[in-house]
Amino acid sequence: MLGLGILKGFMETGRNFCGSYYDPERLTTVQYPEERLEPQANARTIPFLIYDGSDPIGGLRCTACTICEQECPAHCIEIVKDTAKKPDYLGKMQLHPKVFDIDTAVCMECGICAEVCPFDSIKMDQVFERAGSHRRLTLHKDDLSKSNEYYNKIHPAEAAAVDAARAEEQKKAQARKAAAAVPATP
Amino acid sequence: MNAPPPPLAPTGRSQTAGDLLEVSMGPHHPSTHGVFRMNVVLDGETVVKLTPVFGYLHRNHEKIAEKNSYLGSIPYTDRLDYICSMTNNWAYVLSVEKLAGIAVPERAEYIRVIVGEMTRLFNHACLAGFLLQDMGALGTPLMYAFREREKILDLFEALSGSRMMCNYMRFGGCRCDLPEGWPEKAARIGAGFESFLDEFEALLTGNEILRARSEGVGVLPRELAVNAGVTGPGLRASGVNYDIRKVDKYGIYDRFKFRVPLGERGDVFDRYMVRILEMRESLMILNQALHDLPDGAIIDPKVRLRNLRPKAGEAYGRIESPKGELGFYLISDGGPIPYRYRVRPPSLINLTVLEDMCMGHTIADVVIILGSIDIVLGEVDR
Amino acid sequence: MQTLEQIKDRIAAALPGARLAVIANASPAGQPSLLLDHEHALEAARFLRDAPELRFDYASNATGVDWPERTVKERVKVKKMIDGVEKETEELAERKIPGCLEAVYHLYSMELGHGPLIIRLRTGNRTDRVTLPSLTPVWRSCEFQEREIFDLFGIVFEGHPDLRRILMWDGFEDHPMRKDYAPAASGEAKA
Amino acid sequence: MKTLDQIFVLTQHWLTGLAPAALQPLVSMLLIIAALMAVFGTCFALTTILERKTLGRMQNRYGPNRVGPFGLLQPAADGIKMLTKEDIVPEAADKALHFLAPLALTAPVWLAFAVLPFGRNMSAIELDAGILFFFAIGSASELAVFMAGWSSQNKYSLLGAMRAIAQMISYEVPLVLASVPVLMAAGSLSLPEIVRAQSGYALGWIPRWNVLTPWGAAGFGVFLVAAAAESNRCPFDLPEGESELIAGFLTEYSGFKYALFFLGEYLGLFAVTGLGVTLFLGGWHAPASWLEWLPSWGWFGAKFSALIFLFIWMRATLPRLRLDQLLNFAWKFLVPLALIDLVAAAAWLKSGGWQFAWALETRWLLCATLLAPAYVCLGRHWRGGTPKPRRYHYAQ
Repeated sequence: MLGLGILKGFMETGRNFCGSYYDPERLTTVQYPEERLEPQANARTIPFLIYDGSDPIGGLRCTACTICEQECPAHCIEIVKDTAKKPDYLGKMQLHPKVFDIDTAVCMECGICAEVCPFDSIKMDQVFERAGSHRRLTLHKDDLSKSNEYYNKIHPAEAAAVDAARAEEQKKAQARKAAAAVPATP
Repeated sequence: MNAPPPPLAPTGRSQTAGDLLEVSMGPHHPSTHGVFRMNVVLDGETVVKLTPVFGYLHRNHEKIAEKNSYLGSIPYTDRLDYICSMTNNWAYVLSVEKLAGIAVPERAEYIRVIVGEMTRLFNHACLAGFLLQDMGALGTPLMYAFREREKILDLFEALSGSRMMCNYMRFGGCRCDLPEGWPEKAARIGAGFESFLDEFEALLTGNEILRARSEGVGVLPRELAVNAGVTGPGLRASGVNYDIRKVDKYGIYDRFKFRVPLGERGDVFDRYMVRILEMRESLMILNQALHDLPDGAIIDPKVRLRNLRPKAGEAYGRIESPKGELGFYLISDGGPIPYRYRVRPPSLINLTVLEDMCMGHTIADVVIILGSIDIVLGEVDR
Repeated sequence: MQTLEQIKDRIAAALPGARLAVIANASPAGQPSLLLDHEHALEAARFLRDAPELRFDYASNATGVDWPERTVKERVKVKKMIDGVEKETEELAERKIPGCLEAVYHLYSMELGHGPLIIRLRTGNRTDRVTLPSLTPVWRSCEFQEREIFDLFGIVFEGHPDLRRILMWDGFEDHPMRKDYAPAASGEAKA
Repeated sequence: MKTLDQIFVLTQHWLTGLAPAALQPLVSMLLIIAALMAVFGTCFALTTILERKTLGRMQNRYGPNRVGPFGLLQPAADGIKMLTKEDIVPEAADKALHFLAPLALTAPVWLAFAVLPFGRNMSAIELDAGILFFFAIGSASELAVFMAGWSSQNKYSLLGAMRAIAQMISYEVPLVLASVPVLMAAGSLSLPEIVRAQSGYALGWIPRWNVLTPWGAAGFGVFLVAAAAESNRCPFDLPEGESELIAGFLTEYSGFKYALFFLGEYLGLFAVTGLGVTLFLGGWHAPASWLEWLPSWGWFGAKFSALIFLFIWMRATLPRLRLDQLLNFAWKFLVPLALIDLVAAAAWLKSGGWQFAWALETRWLLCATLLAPAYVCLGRHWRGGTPKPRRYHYAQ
């Protein structure tokens, strides 16, 4: 009870005070708008939809299968299927979403939609500065649609794996088609 | 709809009965660690009665989970004890694994231990920081604890994509493998944590004011602690040797060498000290786990994450979360959503003894006793 | 730790007249439970806590389960006299299971380090016979948890020192964790 | 150098000389008041920002650095914010008292600066019993704090006020007792006289500051602790008790009234720090003869800033005591220690005439044998015995 412990404490805070002038370990603030942390490859915020090619709506990979809608723990996805079918990258006829809404006020950015999507269509974005002058929190199809290049930019490793797998499948599908086409033209 | 508001309760002196003063601490009080309220009856500054009031953060987590698939509940468990999402995930997936009989690959078990112990590290460090914050030290130690916590949270972000709401574990393993260089970084941060702990203790443990404030305050007798179901460091500070990592040996905890620190008196200082010592043991486990980390699959490929339909039956799984025994009780009726989903919240049950611990102490002690119990309102109110 | 059957026999020996039943659990977890009757529940709990080889001194988890009335179709083995010979045949029978509320307690022993022992108590029905004996006098840890069961499921615990709502507010009327709870019809609009 | 040292005094004389002769005493006084208010008002603004920055640095962060260069305009921003905030008065409050409390705190605090010597020939009035005046004025803040707590009709405010009264009354005793040896040594109650008594150098190089004598060091320690308690600084900020009592007696104050309390507390701190510098640190005297070319008010400012820094450092490091411990600490540790210090000072002064070879060392030893065992004994026992060291065992 003689104040030695208190003195030790003073030494400790004093060390941190002095250290803050030369040791970056002791001054850890990142002054946000000017300084930024490197984004982590895995970081996730709200989901987005991937399109291939140049048409943000027509090129959407989404086939409106509604798996993400069912699995979303917060039930923030709403999908209305289009009636018309379009061929996908494998040439199969697939449905497309007429409406694809995500209520970002409800979305908790858990990433389960991206995890369960069998078409690699919905992925997690990395934008976090979403403040704006409007009150619109429900994002529609055209807000959500982003290119595959963008996906490659934010999640390089993951996107490369996805692209490779898709190319592989496409090759297989073409081979199948070719194989199917051969007996058809005797 | 527009009923007239109830007449204003008389405030201040007029409400005192005799010599007693009834004070409502919370829900908007700086040191109730969230929206928690205590109705305290004071004689001078001495507590003669204390009634905790819960439910300000109640969202019926259990009902939500009973309407969601087994997979869909994992992100919700993150939000129970929002400081330690990894251990919440773990307790839940452990219960589902028990319920459905799912095996976990070895590598995933090791990763679970690593992230679980890291969670314990920063939880205890932050708690010790909060303890001094509650004593009025302007949060200096808290800032140091947060500094170290940030480093671990960065690791968690690199691993799972999110700092606090990790949503990382899955029944049958973990969601994704460790990124390149992660174990090395983790080892480095573990080593740094060791020296941080030394500094932290230099600032706190010997401090005469801290000792004067915490010794003999909020004593929790051993028998009461057991009977009231107190778990975690609070229980061990009272001298009861009960650590679920040792008792249940869940996961692969039987492979690690670590000790369970026990207190003698069960006062606030013991609860603080047991946590500090536990952090050192956690570092030992962390080093062993990082050293032995095997290669292999991260998740059982056979497991169905979507549409899991366990056989009808029930299971109770529990782990030693940083707060105490975190358990999940699941009943399946064979369908894709749990029939009954129950969280055994250590924070809530540890609060059972709050009144007993606070009796006869002053209002200033109530704050640090509450702090030393370590509650997170996301878990208390669910 | 002794098996559940052994524990059951010991309780039966200590408390003559207690009606006990082992409820099997088909899940791989293999945690069967023991159903106690109302009259002997408190005594049995005390016995479980104090018996030297059992010493279940720690009630970890206490929770409620709602079982609404339901009908199940199951194959029942029926003994029938067919042509004068007793034969066992299987028949598809529809059985009505009356609804009840259930309180489930998970017990462990801190002293001996074993567990869990799961005990259950069932109410008569879901409407008017919803009283169960409180186990809080035996294990303090049940205090808040039984309050929570009362709040969310509507089981009234007799002998509980302070049975009030805990998570919902005092003017609230329904019990939200029941399976037939409908939010619109609850007291939420009124309060 | 002389001019620089006396620049404020000369300016004041010159300005006074411009006024008609009949008004000169009044103008002279007004000038001093204006100067004091300007200097310590600025000092208040600067301290708030520097305190926050220092605390930030001690906690591994920057502190405010957005408004103006290095965040130095932060106090202006804070002031504007405070002024434009809604002034909330609780319905149940005693409105008149609630309004008067911040004034009753701030007004008398300014008076305390009247007697402090900030430099050579630089004290507003040279009262013969200056230190008595200072303590009399200083105790007025209790009244204001209690007015605030009582009139707010809030339980937290009331508890805060109760704490404030108990604490401030208790700590005034060691504060005064710790100053008594200085008065004995100087033989005067006048503050400029006390400073003059600390001039010169022992052995040619050790300044004759009171803090550099055994009784002075002990007295300074007691004085610092009591001063922190008097000005409600951490670790004695129980009346506010942020983590316990929300904001104590300030709970129901907002806007400019809150700012006034803030100002009053800081001014109280400045005043008592200035007194500490005057009594123990040699006032405006330089620490060495070859540093005497620096102006005297500069030295006062430097010592003053160092003490303020110490208070900030304390705030970053120490948790606060509980009320009963706080009072025990005052009555069972500080007061006895201050009394023993009185004896030590008496012995020191009485033995001042010793002429033999090891006289100085013997005097030191004499005082140390009085003070050190007392410190150890009191330190061990003010809580009713030392707690046993704790052992933690491990289960495998």
